[in-house]
Amino acid sequence: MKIAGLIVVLLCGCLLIYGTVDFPEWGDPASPASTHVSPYYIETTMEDTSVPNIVTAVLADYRGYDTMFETIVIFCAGIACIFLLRTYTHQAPETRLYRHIPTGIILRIKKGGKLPEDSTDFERVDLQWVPYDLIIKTACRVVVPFVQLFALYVIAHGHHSPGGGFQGGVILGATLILYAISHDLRTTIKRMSEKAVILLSAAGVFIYASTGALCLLFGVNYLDYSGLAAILGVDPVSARSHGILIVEIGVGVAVMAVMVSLYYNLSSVGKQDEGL
Amino acid sequence: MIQQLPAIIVVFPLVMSFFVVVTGLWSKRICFPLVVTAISVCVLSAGIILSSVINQGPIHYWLGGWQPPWGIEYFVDHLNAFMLVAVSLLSLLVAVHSKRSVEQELPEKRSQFWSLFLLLITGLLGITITGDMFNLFVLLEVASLSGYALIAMGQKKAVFASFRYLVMGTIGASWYLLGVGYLYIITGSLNIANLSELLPHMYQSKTVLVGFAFILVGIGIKMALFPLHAWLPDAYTYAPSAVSTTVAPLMTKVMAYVLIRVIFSVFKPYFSIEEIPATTILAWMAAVAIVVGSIYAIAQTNLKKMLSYSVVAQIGYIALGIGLANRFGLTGAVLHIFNEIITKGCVFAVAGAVVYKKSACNTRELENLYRKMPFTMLAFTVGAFSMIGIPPTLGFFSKLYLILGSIDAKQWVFVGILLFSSILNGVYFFRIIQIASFETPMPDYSRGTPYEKVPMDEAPLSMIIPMQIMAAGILIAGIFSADIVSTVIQYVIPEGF
Amino acid sequence: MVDREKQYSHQKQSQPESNQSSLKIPPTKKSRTPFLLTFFVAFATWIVLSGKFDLFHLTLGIISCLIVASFSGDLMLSDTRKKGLPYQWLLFIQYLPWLLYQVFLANIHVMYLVFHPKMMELIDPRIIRFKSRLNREMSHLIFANSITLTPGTITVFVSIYGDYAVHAIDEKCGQSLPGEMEKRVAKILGE
Amino acid sequence: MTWQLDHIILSLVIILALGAITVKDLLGAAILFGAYSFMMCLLWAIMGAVDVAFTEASVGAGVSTVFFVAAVFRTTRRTKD
Amino acid sequence: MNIVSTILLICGLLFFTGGAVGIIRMPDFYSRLHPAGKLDTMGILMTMTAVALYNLHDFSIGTVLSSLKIILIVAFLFITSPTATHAIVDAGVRAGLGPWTKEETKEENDLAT
Amino acid sequence: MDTVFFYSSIYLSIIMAISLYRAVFGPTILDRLIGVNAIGSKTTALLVLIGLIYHRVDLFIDIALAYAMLNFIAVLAASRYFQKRKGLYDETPRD
Amino acid sequence: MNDLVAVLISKYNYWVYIILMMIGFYAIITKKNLVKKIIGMNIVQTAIILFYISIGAKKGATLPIISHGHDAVGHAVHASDYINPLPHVLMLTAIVVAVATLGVALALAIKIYRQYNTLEEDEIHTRIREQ
Repeated sequence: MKIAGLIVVLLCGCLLIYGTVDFPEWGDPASPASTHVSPYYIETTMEDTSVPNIVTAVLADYRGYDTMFETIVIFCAGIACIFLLRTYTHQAPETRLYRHIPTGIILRIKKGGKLPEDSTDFERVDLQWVPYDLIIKTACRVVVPFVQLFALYVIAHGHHSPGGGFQGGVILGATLILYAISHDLRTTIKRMSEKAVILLSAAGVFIYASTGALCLLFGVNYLDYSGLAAILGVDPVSARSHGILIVEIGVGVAVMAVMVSLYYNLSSVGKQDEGL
Repeated sequence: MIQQLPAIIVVFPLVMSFFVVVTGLWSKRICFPLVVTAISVCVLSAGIILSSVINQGPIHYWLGGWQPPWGIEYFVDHLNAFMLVAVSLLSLLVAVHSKRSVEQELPEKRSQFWSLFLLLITGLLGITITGDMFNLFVLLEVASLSGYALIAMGQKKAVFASFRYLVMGTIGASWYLLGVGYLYIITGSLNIANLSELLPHMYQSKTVLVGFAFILVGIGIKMALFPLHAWLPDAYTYAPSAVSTTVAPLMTKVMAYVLIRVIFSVFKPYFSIEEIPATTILAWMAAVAIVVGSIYAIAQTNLKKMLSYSVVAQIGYIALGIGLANRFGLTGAVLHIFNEIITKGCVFAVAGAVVYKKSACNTRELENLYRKMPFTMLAFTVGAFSMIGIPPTLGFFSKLYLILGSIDAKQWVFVGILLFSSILNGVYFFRIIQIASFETPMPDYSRGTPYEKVPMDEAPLSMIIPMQIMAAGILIAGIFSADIVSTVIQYVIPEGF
Repeated sequence: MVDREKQYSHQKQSQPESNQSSLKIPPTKKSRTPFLLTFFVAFATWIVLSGKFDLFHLTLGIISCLIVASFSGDLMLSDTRKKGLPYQWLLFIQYLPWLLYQVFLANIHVMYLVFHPKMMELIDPRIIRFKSRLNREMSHLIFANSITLTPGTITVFVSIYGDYAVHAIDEKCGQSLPGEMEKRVAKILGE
Repeated sequence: MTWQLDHIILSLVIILALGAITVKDLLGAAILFGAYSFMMCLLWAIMGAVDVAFTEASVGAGVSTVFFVAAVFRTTRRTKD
Repeated sequence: MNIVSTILLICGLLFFTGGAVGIIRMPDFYSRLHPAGKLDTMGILMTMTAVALYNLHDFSIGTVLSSLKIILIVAFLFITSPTATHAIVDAGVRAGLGPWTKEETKEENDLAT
Repeated sequence: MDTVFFYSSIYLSIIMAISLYRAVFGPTILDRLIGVNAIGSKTTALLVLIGLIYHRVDLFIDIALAYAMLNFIAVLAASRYFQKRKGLYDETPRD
Repeated sequence: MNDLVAVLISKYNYWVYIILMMIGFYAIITKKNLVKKIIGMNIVQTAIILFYISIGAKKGATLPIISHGHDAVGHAVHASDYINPLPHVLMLTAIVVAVATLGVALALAIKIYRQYNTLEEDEIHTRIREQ
């Protein structure tokens, strides 16, 4: 098996090397890839969209349709993960650990025992429970707001510096993951419930798709943000720039929600009670 | 508004899929009507697009208002438009058909199911309509990802089958992407129309050759062409019946459509016929696929598994038609794509109905089925006839064109294989029909009354009607196949054939 | 080695007054101070990050800061007492140069160890335990991280009652703990 | 001008890829895969693809490693190859 | 200014070297963390200061802000790096990894001889 | 000055290869984790240096900052595994 | 000989991407462990991304972010000054697709582990046969 695999792989590699022979030189400014389509983007971005970051402009405007489906792919993964893993059937509660908050005593409640579910004196803790780690928790609490602010900054400044909706969304999702890692999954779910996550992921993608659809109402093609000029009250070029920003916000929201939902489901196998 | 239809046909089900998820949080009952509305809009707009293409010629739609080599273009010609109608119509029928079986198999996750279903349809419609190589990749991933998830929720073995599908599918998509990269490095363009203008100057280049090979292999994996079909049978067999009814007719056929696009639109036909013997290799692989698929299908005892192997064989037919690379062959291939979509939809829908009633579809469960579920089996009989190629059905005509094409190409082996495979098809479909028509297979003498009357136990109406429509569609399309060829398919044939 | 049983037993001891600060009970009355403080700190950070002072970007900044403050305003400053906050920051900034100096010393020491050819003979890893009198989360954080940054020591374990276990790379490093650093940290947060 | 740096990082990438698939422990493989994506991020920064580098930094470091660890946590670390 | 930042940069690289060599040379997990956790933080502090100083040579509000951002990275690392080190140590303790001490090696040597 | 930055970044990448030794061959997983952590902190510095080589340091700072933040998360997640599964070599059976 | 070295150096990126592709592909084919397969899959995807980014590289050009920003609409922008942005855009999409695939693949792997209590392919096959 291994040798057969190696042979297949080597054959594939030889084919690839064979194809490499006619490649243009690495970094050649006169190669077809650099001379056919891309000069148009580089030279007209400022006039068309007034966005200095060419990648953002191409991503969200010239090829905005790709990006919409990229967001859909992420959304699809989120839904797929919920579809595959989430368990809704409530089994009889297994063994659970509770901490009595005023005294710090840990109670182990076996199957069938009475659960102090609604009491404020008790706090549920994970079965594979880690004692209160002061340093990590406090450090994460200090760090999380800054990282969130940074993520929002990345989303908002996608026009001028690297970054944009996707990167910011991932970082924003990562802060919630960080919170979940440093505290535990239930605390995070209290802060951001599962319903909210699903709603946000759909809302983010909806912002993108409906921004495009709004353009249809003004008689221009789908995703042609210059049609939004009438609503936004600016000239078509700035309308494109603002359209890109709106779309990036949609991407950010969707990606954040999906990343969080993926983490919720992967780390708890769909039970969403205790995680990593 | 009519100019905007190419965008609406893809975006409307997309937006609906978000609504389905969100409404599913509160009420699962609204999901299904939303789905039907979404797909109905698709059918409607696909119909309008088809008529306008037939009357006014191909449509170019620039997304974002950017001109093609820079922006993304939707390009709708006769082939696309007809594919759009077929895909959306079939998905509407399947959606109605699978309402009950979804309620039975996945009661709690209906909203996610329908959302993923809509995303799958969106992906397939998008693949069909797009005119951009990279956009095709992204849409392909949308369709595939939702497909993986949907397949995995079937029986116990489905998860592992779906995992294998995922791994192979990702390799296929990656190779497609790699091939597109090879074309991009040498031309600098991603638009199909633009590529077909730029490429002819570079047919000698090794890069183009390797890129072409990788695109072919990538699509081959996705469409389960013979040596690369390993993922298909398990995945389609163990999937939930609603999913196999959707994925089996549509997924591989849409990829076959992409294959036609790549070979005849992106590249000029003489490249794949004369510069490299791609079509010849394809034809021979297809011939092997037909024989092997049919033989495997005979050996199966599970109806769905048999049909899955039949998919492998039928993909062989389509690939053979493409590989013959002449007028009749290509006509046969396109006609067979339509035939496959509608017939496989019909046959898998029957399997779904049987699973709904009997919760399995092994050979034992099929006994006495003509008595128990007469309407269902009527549809199955029509579908089986079309698979075998018995005259008034569409399958007969598509095979006829394929045979004519083989004769035209003077490939007598292929003629033999086509005829032989029809016999093989006959063997396995007639075996099912025979089993299903047994009066009482194992007379139960212990009870004293050997010929007990079998009660009728038909599937619900929401399943029967779509199946009957599909069966009728097979016959009608068969009768009017000459019209289909003259209004649609003759424009598909590239120049020089 | 940290004795795991001991950790658990610490949890079980009941010390209500320090529990109030460290074990989170849902706060009964909502104070607006954390929200405002987070907002202003976030806005200052935004200014540094953004570097754009036109109205559009500043509006975006205010919206972002509002989102952050409303979403996680209770995280960063849950433990800070209202009085004398600017003064604390001043003290913290005063603390930094000393810390940097200590960190520098630590690094020179570790560098010396690393590049010494007879390193194996010089180092003598051990775990040191002591009890600190700090009792607030933030001061524990600062103290523990300072320990980790300074001469040859790494905080292995801190309990909420101030029991420290520290891994020291040689004998000399561990001797100075808790020592001066604790006093300075205590001074910052006014303990 | 930066090709030397490019080559060094490329070589490190290959080592890490080999490491990630040969390690006989899934958690180790996940961690090494994280390091692999760090290197990829660096590589793209060197080639001037800032946005891609940013994406890879956020995805590779922040999310995909965590997903791998979560998946390994919920399954097993054992592997035969 | 250039000279100062070059010197700082070289110092930083020296610290990085120390960290890397220390990771290789140290005998056990806990002692490896000393160079990894400390020297790298110091190295980053040095290099970032060098870059921030160098960045200031054409003085404008933009460069000042980007230098401040660089300082922000350092500040951030001063919170996270010790925390990460602590997390790793804690993981080691909970995983049951005993620290290497001199006594053990001595005993082993005694046994060997 | 450019050459200084260029050679220091090359030097840094070579140092990175040394830490890589620990990451690839480390006897235990925690050693690998240390190696990866060390690589991460060097990467942060290297990113800024590359920014200087391109004369666009303001763009690269964002990446470095994001990097510093997210590397922390990855290390925390990996060490969290050991805090919950208390076995370094063999693991306790699932709940 | 010098030519060979020149080719080796000038197309180093392409060689490395081929090697990475082969490594990933090898892992997918021969490794029995599902998570290893997923890692191999990801390596293949990153290899392709490396290939695309190498296409976009341009000697003597700077980052695809126009440096003088808003105040220079009259300022002519020359295409040769900036790196080709299109491959970057495409690859952003490809990275996102890779993450999405990773999420679904890991979910499937977890589900498989729940069912068969193993992640090794051959053991799963024997368990399937036993059922």
